[in-house]
Amino acid sequence: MLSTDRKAARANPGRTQLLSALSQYGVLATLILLIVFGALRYTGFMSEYNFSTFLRYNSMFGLISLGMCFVIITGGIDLSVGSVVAMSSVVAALLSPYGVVVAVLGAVAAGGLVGLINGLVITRLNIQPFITTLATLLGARGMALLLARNQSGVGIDPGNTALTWLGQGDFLRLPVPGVIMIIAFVIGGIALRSSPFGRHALAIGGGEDASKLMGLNVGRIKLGVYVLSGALAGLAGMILAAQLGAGQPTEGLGWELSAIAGVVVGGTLLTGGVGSVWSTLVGAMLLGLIFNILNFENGKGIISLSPYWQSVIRGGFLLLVVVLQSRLGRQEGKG
Amino acid sequence: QTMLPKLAQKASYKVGFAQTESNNPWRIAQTKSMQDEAKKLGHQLVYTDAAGSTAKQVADMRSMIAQKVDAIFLAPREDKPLAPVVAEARKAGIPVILLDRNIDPALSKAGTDYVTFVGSDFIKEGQRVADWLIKNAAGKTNIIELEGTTGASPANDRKKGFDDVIAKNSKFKIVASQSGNFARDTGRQVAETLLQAHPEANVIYAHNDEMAIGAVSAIQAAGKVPGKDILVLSIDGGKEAVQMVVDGKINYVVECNPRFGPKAFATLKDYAAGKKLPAKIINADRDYTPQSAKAGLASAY
Amino acid sequence: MQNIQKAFAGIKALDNASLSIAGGEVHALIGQNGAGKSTLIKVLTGAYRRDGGSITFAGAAVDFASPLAAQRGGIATIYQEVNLVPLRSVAENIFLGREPKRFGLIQWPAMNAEAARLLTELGIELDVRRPLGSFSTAIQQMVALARAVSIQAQLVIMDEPTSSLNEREVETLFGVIRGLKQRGVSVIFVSHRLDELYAVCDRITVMRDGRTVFAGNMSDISRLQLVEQMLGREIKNVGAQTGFVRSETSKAARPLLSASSVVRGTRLSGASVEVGEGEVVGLAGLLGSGRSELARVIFGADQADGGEVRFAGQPIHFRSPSEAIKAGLGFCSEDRKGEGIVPELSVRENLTLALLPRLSKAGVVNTQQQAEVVERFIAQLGIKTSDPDQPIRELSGGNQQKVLLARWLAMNPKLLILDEPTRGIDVGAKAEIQRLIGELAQEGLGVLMISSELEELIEGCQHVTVLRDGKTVANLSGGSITEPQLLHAMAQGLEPEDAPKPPTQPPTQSVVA
Amino acid sequence: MRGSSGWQGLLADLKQVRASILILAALLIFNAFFTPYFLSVQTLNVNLTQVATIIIVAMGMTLVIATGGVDLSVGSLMAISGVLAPLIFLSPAFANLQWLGILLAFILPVLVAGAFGLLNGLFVTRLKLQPIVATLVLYIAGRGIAQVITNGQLQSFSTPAFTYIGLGRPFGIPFQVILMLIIVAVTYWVVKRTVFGRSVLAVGGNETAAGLSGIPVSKVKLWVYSISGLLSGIAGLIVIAINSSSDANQVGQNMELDAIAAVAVGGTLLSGGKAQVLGTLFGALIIQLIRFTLLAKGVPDAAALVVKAAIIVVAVALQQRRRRE
Ligand SMILES: Nc1ncnc2c1ncn2[C@@H]1O[C@H](COP(=O)(O)OP(=O)(O)OP(=O)(O)O)[C@@H](O)[C@H]1O
Ligand SMILES: Nc1ncnc2c1ncn2[C@@H]1O[C@H](COP(=O)(O)OP(=O)(O)OP(=O)(O)O)[C@@H](O)[C@H]1O
Ligand SMILES: [Mg+2]
Ligand SMILES: [Mg+2]
Repeated sequence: MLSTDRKAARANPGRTQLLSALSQYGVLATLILLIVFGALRYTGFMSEYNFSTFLRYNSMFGLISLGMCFVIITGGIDLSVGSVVAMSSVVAALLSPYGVVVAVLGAVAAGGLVGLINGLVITRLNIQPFITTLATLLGARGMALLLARNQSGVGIDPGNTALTWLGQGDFLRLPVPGVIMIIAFVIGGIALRSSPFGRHALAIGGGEDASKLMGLNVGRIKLGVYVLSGALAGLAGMILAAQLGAGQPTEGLGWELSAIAGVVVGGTLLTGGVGSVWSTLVGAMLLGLIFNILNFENGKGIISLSPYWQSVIRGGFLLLVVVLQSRLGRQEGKG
Repeated sequence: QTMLPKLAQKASYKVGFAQTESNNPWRIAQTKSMQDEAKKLGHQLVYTDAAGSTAKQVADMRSMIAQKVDAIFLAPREDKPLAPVVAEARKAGIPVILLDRNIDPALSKAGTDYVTFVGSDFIKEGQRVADWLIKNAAGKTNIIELEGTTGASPANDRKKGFDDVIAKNSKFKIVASQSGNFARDTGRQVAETLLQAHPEANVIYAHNDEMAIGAVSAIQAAGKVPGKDILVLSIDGGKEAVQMVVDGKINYVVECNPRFGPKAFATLKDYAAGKKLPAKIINADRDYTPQSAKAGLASAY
Repeated sequence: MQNIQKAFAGIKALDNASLSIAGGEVHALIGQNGAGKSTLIKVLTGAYRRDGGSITFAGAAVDFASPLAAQRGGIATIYQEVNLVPLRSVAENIFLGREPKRFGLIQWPAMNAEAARLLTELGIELDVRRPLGSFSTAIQQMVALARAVSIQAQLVIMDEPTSSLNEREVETLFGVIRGLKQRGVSVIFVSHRLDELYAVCDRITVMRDGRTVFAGNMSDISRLQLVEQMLGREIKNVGAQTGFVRSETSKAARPLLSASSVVRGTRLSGASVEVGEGEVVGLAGLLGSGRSELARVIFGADQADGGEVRFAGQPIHFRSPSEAIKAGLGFCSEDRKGEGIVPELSVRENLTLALLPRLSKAGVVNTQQQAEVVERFIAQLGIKTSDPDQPIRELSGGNQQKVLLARWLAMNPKLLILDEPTRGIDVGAKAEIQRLIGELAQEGLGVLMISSELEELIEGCQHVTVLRDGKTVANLSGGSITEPQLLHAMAQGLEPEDAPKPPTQPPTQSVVA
Repeated sequence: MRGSSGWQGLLADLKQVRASILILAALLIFNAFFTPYFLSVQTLNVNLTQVATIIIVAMGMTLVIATGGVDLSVGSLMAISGVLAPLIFLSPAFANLQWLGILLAFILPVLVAGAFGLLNGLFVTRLKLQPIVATLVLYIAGRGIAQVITNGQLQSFSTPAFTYIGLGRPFGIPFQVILMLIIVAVTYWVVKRTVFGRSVLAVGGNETAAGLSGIPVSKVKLWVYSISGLLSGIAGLIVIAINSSSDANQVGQNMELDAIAAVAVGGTLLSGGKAQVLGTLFGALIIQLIRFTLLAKGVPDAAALVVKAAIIVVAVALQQRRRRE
């Protein structure tokens, strides 16, 4: 505790605020800069079509990043989300003949169930989140394939156009998945800022023993964040199935790492106790934008980047943003 | 029903190629063939790699549409999910040619939604392997099947084609069938384990060359002779595997040639010229037997 | 609480411990380090499950499943290690789990206002929206107090709440306790400072080795008896309040360390101190006066922005603690849990942590030699452990402190910097440690001792340097080290007479309305 | 002194991980009864050769985790080293000096992997990135680098002097198994008996306290990440040697998950401050044996994943129960 004292005590409040604002808006600024860069450099980049494509695809990453943000805030981690997306997409497809409500609730519930298992194992058996969710990463993938009977895609009932609309439709000229994501973030933002659940999640991440001794029901809140993360991954899975017209048991490989990267780029510390829903949104979108820009750059035909170079660039970009983040964050702690 | 968009006759096009992944030799060879041909003909190839994600492939396709390429070659990762985006391309005035995997005919049709399909028939490949085995088994009837990546459509099709034929022949028995992930190292490990657990096995059917080559190492490690004690059968027909057929380590390979470039661009040219194209252009894939392998080695990819 | 049993890893921490508290009384709970006080409290509040015994609260048998249940049942607790969440705001820490809500959402303005009001009542003005971690340990203690008071409890438990408070803050605390008492709330008060117990407590329970050995009225037991009960033996010499044997004639010592005009950030602005061979030099000052900071700079844990430090005649500038250690310095931090022990490692490993390079050849540890060192120090300091391989986290606070002292003594340093070496340690262990410090000094070791206990400074030190706001404001020696002098220097501007009076004379004013 | 050195120390350590030993024994007994042809030297060979690389990587992972970190980049570093080796010994520059090419092919790739490990360490110590994020960078970029070097092409070779590390059998024992055992023994000894080993535990247990006790915290961390890199490099060479080919896309795929699972199943907490080297050994063997059993019993891939997940949870839970009792 004293070491935190020491760091924070040297800060001068005015400057602290300025820097914390900078570190929060630093990522946003990067995002905006990239958009401006894209707009100036590529034709078709600023088209409504590209914008809508971008949102439709990245809404899924946004949703799992939101869940991941809550988990990370409590000092945990959820590696299972990628597999859960796959599993829930299959569930949505399998339930699609029974109507859109059943399909959507079924997918969310399936994801929530994996989250519940994660939460129970973590809180009751006291197994570390990394290991628990590493196991469910395998398990949920297995379930996805089992439910899909090893087929690469499980078609949605063509009669269920309402479900397809949730993935492929537009609402007020915005892609429906994007709208769903934004609603989720608004609720998430309020929950983190002003609901006891959000505040207690933050408190647990900042000091689990202390929170317990202060009378918080630590187990239940932790359970809550994993269920939330699972359910949001389930929602993303539903969107995936709706968007592609089929459940995708092999989809979502490595999505958990994208989500973690998004949260971290947004400035949330993996150690827990601090975090922001909005920065997470910006972080997730920023990472998605890199793909988009790289695609357009390839289209220019000036340099042809092999997918291999793209991973090198993505790794380097992640490093750059995270370092920038932590630099600004650290400034905050100095005087 | 709207018509397919026309393609103007030009010396140089900006064409998209939406590849599904580039983590195995077959895909890499396919990409290279497309790039080489584009370069040769002076076209600009806009290349995206979906890294094994259907969702990303859809997004990749859309970013090509946003960039207003002249035409798109699409190697669809799956049969249903790509249908809507193929329709979007058509609406945007971009003709699409499918490579190596098809799209669900219930959702989208050749000649109206996309130009045509160029590729192989995975089910047929499995069938050809089974047919050869039934003729040339010489009493070897206990089969270990090394499946491709669980859930991948070539794996499912190659399994279905092979298993269906074998099921009709009561002499043969598939004693074990497990996924080797289309990879050499995994294929080897799985083969090692299965050979240990099923000493009666005397045939290994691998869904691709990589796993077959891994299986050959596994057979050798188990102290047996590949090609003699245990027959090895495979699909793809890359140079390394064909050389092994020549050496007698692998007994039979059905070709699934990834050199799509020439045929793909020829099809594009024909389409621009307004020629009538069939709904499917199936590659004339060879096979490599101990007799034919030597002759085919030089032209194997 | 009747016949409470509790064992950790087969070792009994509580064995037939009993405790009973009447309504509206202030009850002292006392015992040596490791006697089981904190454990008993945690059993009561449901933080630990008991192995046996029964608990009756407000007339009914209870069995709190968690601290939350205990809190709901009417028990508010300040645990021994300040247990709050440093990253959250002061207001949140006060109301965590009981936030004012409307439509399920937290009412921030109401919560902040109420938090500010509660703190004002305790005589503290600060921005309650700032993270708790940006305030000093003392403030954090007061926030914990505010939290406990604001929970409308029938019983408030305070486990060593005063260990990091200065005397004025202790007075405020006493005021709060009296206020609680007037409202009919009972208080359990754990402290190692006997004066404090006599100042506020009505009754007392003494624990020893997990057992209750005495329970009675505070006024029925003398200090001497009390200490005898705690230690389980008779004490012959209780003339001095500390274990120091003051060396009357301090020879002109050869200078060992001299730090002059050290500057660092806003925390140190011209701090100077000198220590000679074989001297115990005290570093006094109010909370936040920069004592720890100066110690860290000397030890190379922090870097100075200006000033000069000389060691053994040479100007030095340690860039890291390891350089300082090589030169012959040792430093025992005030934050035992956070900067001292390595909880998962054994007593043996903790004790030899700094010594390892010397116990090894070509990087390989000589376990034989290591075992010898460990055994010697366990015996010498009377460290209570079942086995040198026991993880140090299982030891009580006082015994952990002894291991940390041994860590440095084993290094055979020339200069030892001790930051609050006896904080939170029972009288027995404290006297032993103090005696040890004195002996070591006589053998030529230089000691720089930071302490908030005036007796310790007065009886143990040849010189005392007083810091205020990061500056050295006085150097006292020999006979001039007296309580009024020290207080005067620490709080300059106050005449010695105005200095806070010893807590044995309770002030009249009460803080809680 | 009790349990500190020699055989008694070894016994005490085995006792600490007895849950994993019991699980391993249970798996062995199950297989002995229910898996035909299980009790044979060949089974032993198959399992040990397959698990050797996991164990080698998991040793480095154990050290990293003991400092409170984690290394996600191991698989990618394996790919880098695996890609470099054939480039060296197949290079025309060594056409006439094949022995030199092979020697360098053993040394340079491992050093390069070690250097990347050092880079991980620098990210953690200098840039103060959290280990998951720091190593995520090379997890993503590292495989890309390996693929860029060969443009994704697979390199095949038949160079017996090189493939010896994967296929050689001195005294009938697979070479990589001997190498693995040596690495385990050395790691165990380093943790138990050296200042470095104890420093690793102290850094993981309480970094501030370790620093104030004169332990060079940053240096210790740089070393563990470098060691993890070096060991990954060695594992990469073994993998390509067994397969007589190097495939940047495949070498080391998912290795980080296997290695971390082995460490966890072996009873080392991911929070740092502990290193159960022998536990990791048994943990890896358990995971390997599960894989073997499921394959041999014909359990389909999908169901096998579910079973594997359950067993990992059960194994770790059993380990921890023991710790708490
Ligand atoms: N979590 C734990 N695990 C194992 N042993 C423990 C644990 N907590 C306490 N103990 C042991 O229980 C005994 C009582 O410890 P406790 O902390 O209650 O003492 P205390 O009277 O509060 O001492 P102090 O005055 O030093 O705070 C000690 O011997 C200690 O080693
Ligand atoms: N005015 C203040 N505002 C914020 N933090 C403070 C203030 N005063 C002291 N602190 C905190 O208290 C801690 C102790 O301060 P420092 O080490 O400089 O002095 P000290 O005299 O050793 O005090 P202590 O007796 O608490 O150890 C520091 O870490 C500092 O963060
Ligand atoms: Mg205590
Ligand atoms: Mg201090």
